[in-house]
Amino acid sequence: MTDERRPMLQAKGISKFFPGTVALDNVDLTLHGGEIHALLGENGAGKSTLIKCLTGVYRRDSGRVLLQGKEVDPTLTHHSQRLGIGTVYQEVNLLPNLTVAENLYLGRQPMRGPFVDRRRMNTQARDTLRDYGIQIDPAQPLSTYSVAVQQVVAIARAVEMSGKVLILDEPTASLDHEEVQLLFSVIRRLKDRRLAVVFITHFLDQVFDICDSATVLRNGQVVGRVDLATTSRNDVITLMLGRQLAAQVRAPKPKAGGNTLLQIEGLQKTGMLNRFDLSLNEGEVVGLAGLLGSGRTETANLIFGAVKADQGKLTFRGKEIQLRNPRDAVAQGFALCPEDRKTDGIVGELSVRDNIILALQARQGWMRKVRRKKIEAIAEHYVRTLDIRLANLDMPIRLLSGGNQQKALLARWLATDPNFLILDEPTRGIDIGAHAEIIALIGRLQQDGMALLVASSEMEELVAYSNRVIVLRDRTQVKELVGEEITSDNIIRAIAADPQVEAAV
Amino acid sequence: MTRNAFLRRITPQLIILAIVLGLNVLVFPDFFDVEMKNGRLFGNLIDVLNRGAPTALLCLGMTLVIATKGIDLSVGAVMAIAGATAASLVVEGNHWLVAVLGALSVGALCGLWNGFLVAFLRIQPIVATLVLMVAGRGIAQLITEGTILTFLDPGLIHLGAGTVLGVPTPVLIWLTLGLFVAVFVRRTALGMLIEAIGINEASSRLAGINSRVLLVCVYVVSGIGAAIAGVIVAADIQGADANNAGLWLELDAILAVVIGGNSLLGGRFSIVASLLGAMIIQSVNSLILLSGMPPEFNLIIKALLIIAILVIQSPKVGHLLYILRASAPQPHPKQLPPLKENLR
Amino acid sequence: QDMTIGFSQIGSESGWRAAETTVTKQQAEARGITLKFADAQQKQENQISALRSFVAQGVDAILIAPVVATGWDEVLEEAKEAEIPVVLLDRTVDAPDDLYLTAVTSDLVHEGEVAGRWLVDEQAGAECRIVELQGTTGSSPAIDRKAGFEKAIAGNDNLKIVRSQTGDFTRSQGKVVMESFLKAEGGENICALYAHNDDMAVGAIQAIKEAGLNPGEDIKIVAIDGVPDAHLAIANGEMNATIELTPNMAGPALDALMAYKTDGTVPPKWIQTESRLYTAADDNQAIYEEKNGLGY
Amino acid sequence: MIRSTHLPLIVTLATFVLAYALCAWQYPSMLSLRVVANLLTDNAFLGIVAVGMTFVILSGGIDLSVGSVIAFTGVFLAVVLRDTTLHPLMAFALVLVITSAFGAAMGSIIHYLEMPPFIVTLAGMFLARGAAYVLSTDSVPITHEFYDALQQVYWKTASGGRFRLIGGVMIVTFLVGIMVAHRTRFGQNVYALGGGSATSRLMGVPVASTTIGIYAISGGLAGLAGIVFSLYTSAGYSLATVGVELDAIAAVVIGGTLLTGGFGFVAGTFFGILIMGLIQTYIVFDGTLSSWWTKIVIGGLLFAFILLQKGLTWASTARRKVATGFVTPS
Ligand SMILES: Nc1ncnc2c1ncn2[C@@H]1O[C@H](COP(=O)(O)OP(=O)(O)OP(=O)(O)O)[C@@H](O)[C@H]1O
Ligand SMILES: Nc1ncnc2c1ncn2[C@@H]1O[C@H](COP(=O)(O)OP(=O)(O)OP(=O)(O)O)[C@@H](O)[C@H]1O
Ligand SMILES: [Mg+2]
Ligand SMILES: [Mg+2]
Repeated sequence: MTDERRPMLQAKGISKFFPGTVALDNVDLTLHGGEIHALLGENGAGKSTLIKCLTGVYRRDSGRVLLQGKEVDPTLTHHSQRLGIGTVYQEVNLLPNLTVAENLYLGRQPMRGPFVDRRRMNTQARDTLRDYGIQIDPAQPLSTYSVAVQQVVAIARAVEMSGKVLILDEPTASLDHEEVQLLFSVIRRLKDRRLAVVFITHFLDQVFDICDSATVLRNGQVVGRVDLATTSRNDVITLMLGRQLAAQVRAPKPKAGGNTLLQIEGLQKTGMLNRFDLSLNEGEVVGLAGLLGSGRTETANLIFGAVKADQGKLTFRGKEIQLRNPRDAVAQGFALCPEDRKTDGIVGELSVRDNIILALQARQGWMRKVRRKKIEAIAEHYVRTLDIRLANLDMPIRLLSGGNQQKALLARWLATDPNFLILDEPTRGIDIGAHAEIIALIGRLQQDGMALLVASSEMEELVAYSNRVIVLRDRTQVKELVGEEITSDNIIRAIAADPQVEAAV
Repeated sequence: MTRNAFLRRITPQLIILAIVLGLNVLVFPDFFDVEMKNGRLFGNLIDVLNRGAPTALLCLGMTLVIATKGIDLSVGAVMAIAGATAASLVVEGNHWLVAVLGALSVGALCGLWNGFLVAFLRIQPIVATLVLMVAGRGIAQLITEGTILTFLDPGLIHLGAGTVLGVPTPVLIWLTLGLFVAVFVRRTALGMLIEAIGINEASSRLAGINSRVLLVCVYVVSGIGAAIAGVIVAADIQGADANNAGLWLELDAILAVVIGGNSLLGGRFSIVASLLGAMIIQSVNSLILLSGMPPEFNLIIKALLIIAILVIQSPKVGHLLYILRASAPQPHPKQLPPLKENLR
Repeated sequence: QDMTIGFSQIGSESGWRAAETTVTKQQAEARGITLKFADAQQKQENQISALRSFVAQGVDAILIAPVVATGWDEVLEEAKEAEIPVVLLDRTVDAPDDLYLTAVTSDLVHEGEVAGRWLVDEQAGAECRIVELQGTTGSSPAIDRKAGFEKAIAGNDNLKIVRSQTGDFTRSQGKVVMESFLKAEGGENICALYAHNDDMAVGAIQAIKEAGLNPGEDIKIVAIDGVPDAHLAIANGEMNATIELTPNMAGPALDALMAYKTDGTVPPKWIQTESRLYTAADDNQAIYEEKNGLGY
Repeated sequence: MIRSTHLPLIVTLATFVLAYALCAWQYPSMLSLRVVANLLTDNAFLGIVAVGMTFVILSGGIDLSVGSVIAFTGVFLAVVLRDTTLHPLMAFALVLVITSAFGAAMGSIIHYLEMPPFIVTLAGMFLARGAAYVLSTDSVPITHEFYDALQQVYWKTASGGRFRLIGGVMIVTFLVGIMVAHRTRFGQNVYALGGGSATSRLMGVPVASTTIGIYAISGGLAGLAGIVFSLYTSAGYSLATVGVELDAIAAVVIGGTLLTGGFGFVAGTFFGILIMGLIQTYIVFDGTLSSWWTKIVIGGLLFAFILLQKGLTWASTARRKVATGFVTPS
């Protein structure tokens, strides 16, 4: 890339302080038209904050932003939108009460005279979304559709907005392989239209797949700007973590030794999950694989009692149990790390400390308050072992970066030391360092004899820790892979396999 | 929370209270005089404490309700019902304790009803409690048949007009209850759990918190608090005035909670701060009375004072002050702004 | 013949109001009239729509206790046009008087005067600093009773009103405000209390007692309405005088209506009820007993 | 095209028709055009404020000041027309400006100081009523030939009922309100705010101007309602329309708008108003309810309608839940 071309967007010496944190420390970022630029860094490195400073969500404490050489200072998101900067922020940020089309065109609806031209809006929306491979009725409320669809809509909206710059903050976190490929083809098209694209993700192979160059942040500082064509994967990782990543040694998984812990028979709920059976031993990790919407989350929620099943028999340690709601499940020593951190996981305003002991406290009941000493001990312990990055334990958890929130939630459940732990997308939005840690952690928990059920979209991950993998398709249990069968290809094949063939087998 | 965190939390309220009391002294120099007159403490300060009792008692429940993202418009009506119940019971010749118990259980019942609508039928709190707000006075009047039900039972009257060691009974009642509740919610995990459901009920539920029961509880507490307030008000005038008892008092209570720096969006709460809020409001009322202005100015004075107070308190202004004080933002948790920085 | 009469009542904001409602129902019953009762919850708009509904329903006549004097022309015209006679109770309206049959009311200003004159005579030239408990700010009784009282004491510069604040016609406010009066003026410096209604006076009496003074002696108390509790207070010497506002406005009104219906005798435009002064001279205990039944 | 979100609207309509049918069946004389005319006339001012309230509630806010603003407007007009030679139309314009500005001021406080609407408008409620008191405590009649002229504008039905100007004003207000809410960008932004103000900010909704605009509209419509009320009573009275804000809120809720914001229809509010009016009329026609039973019955009916709405929204969301399998607090 020849740098004498005038950059499309240039950020110079951006700093941002938060009470207790220096989120950004004099950060430079340079984007060129027709360049796809990756923004890399651990959880809490400051990626999202940088984006928010660039697009006027936060006021930056110092630094300048130049768009095509002209100094700009967007103080509101719609300023930056008018400047031609389209952004997808980290969490899906759309309005569930509006229709898909309304979300797509909010603020720039096609008008007829003084009035919004709904018909045109809907048809346009339908066409746009078709390019992203989803066929839905854009006149329906957004809330009717899944996280996946919502994510796609958000991306589509940003793309439509971006005349000059498109910023995507972890857009692929909740997308499937196909959907990612679709997205990439769109991005490439934009690249040809000489847009500058910023792409934030923790999936390095996606980075190397599509990005030209990358800026790496660590603890709010730029530690390097690299041309990906000439850089190796390991160098990037080292740059991000500031250390070598302990080579992903796949310790031979401990055999599922223990005796049967939980037996699930004929669990089902119409419209959510068809008959699901599972027998789980102590110290066993069972993976749940499947496409988006295949029903992994539903399975998890049904087992945990978050959603009441129509029927199904649960036998725990030999005796049958009824789970009418999460409380019953917790009482039995179950735990569930939900998929949607923001809405089902964190309690935003509460301190990290309170969030960590929440489940434990809930189980003890409100009368018996956990002693302060113990609270401190627990909190300190998990912050250390999971290496949660925070200013102090009293800060509201919503101020943690996405990945660190995820870790805190894990801590919440480990604190209750459960004997059956359900993880729904545990590594979603988590940086490679932490990713490795969590996988290692799963291994350790397993050794301690805990049984785990892990729903994940990442094959390698499943392969890494599962003793068994159950494959779901269209809310039905279609295949179970054991031991040596567990390879990415087999899983993918099972997922993709044509129902007829399945039936024949 | 630690002592100085607690102090930091209630500082704004203390300052404002001081200011308003100061204004009182301005319009009425010997405002702080307190003397003994025939066996009871006598003075404006005592009046503020005494007249603030109903609002303070309403605050207790209201604070908890608001912490769960709710609101309880029915407390005024519940006061009327409770007063009417107590009065009619003593008039029928029951012992005053029976009457009080009766009133309290009626209050609890009202709270149960509200809680049921909110927690189980999932009706938005404002509407849910609006129902009882409208119907409640009717029920109260149904009990008194529209008349002011006068009674002479000394035991009951003592609760409103009596004194213990010269201190008006209502003052003792609200101070004890207030202290009790404030300590109780923090000594137990109740406070934290309530805050949790107020902030994110879905998560709390998944974490195994029994949100419904907690929700019902806070409304019951609110109902009981209102009932006590109702009994006190009735006892104070030796009669149950179903139509006027606690009229619009729910608004004062909500104001007090907000002046106490608690967010109407639920979450973190401080009972003590709310109680201070109640006292602030009562001081404003006393200021109006003492000022001797013609009554048509009452409302406008109250409005302006309250607006001033709220503006001073608003997180934004608080943050601005913080920025002005700390020239350069230092990354030390100790220097956190009293009112935490608002995300936009 | 059986008549159907619509009665639009303001609400039930005070004991007196409740009594008026009760008496009206009793009076109607006594005359074999079916009474359609509509409580307006203190809202004029409800009263107006109630009147319209009565008209739409085609009642034979309408009684209304207007919440405020203004704003009745339109709806009264509609009633007139439907040939439904309207009688006003306890308050007149400022509409052309051909729009209603008659008004049975006391004279609010006069009540105030009676109270004032009583105090003038009582003090007989002696110095007296008066505190006043006003009714609900803006309500016509509050305004007129204040005016009347001031008119009566005008020119007696031994009498002057030192503090005047609203007690919203309620007992509790009466007590609260009286307390602040006692503090602000010092109980011994107050010689008389004039309350716009008895409820406030009864509340104030308790405040005075709690301040360690003797209501009725240390502080003379005159109020208006003549509710049972006031008579009781007078009987106990805790209050000095009350001016009765009879809750029986319906009696005369219905008589006038019957007469008008049967042989078209047109009543006078204003039937004024007596505003009688009660003092310790009367047998208040007896009055208390008898009035207690009326649902005050 | 019918969406699941249209359901509440349809229900409200159905409820009204059903309720009216029942009333008419019990009191045939309620079927007269006259009663219909009365419904429109007597609820005109309430309807107009309710339109404003709908916008506020759709945006997730609430406006408690409207009742007082109506009273203030009335008194202001009465005093101005009494003490000055200003022509009513001028006075109208003036008062509309004042009330809109008042609303806008509250809106700005709510937005810039990030204070909860409930409290800000509560203070506004005290302030407006207080201002009315200061202008005049006792009720001031308005005697101006222009007023008489306006009051003479009506269409008289055979049964003697009158469709008055103010009823027309209300209907026009509703029509405009519907168009603005559902067909303009501003309307969309209102719904967006209701869906979540933080999110809408990220999506580039001009939150400031929208919020201020919403409360300005609510204030302005309260002013208009005040004008209508002064035509209705040809007087200004500082104690008038106490607690009307609650009636308006109730009407909006019965009309199927969610207080949490984001869901609902202006048209629904119209039927909400009619239902409230119907309740009043029914109670008067019945004529046997004592003061207290009146209150209880009103409360009960309010509850019944809310429950009905609840049931339907629940039914529709329940279907959606099955469709997507997301975890939502039951
Ligand atoms: N409003 C805030 N107040 C205080 N600290 C904040 C705030 N927002 C973010 N932070 C802190 O700033 C740092 C950077 O956060 P940021 O969300 O930018 O990280 P990130 O790179 O996006 O991480 P992830 O990859 O997990 O999303 C984190 O340590 C976070 O705790
Ligand atoms: N691409 C899609 N198009 C339409 N609907 C979808 C799509 N993806 C998911 N859904 C809907 O979302 C609902 C639940 O999706 P969900 O994500 O919970 O399934 P999942 O198997 O847990 O996938 P993941 O856990 O990876 O998100 C499904 O019922 C489906 O109707
Ligand atoms: Mg991020
Ligand atoms: Mg899932």
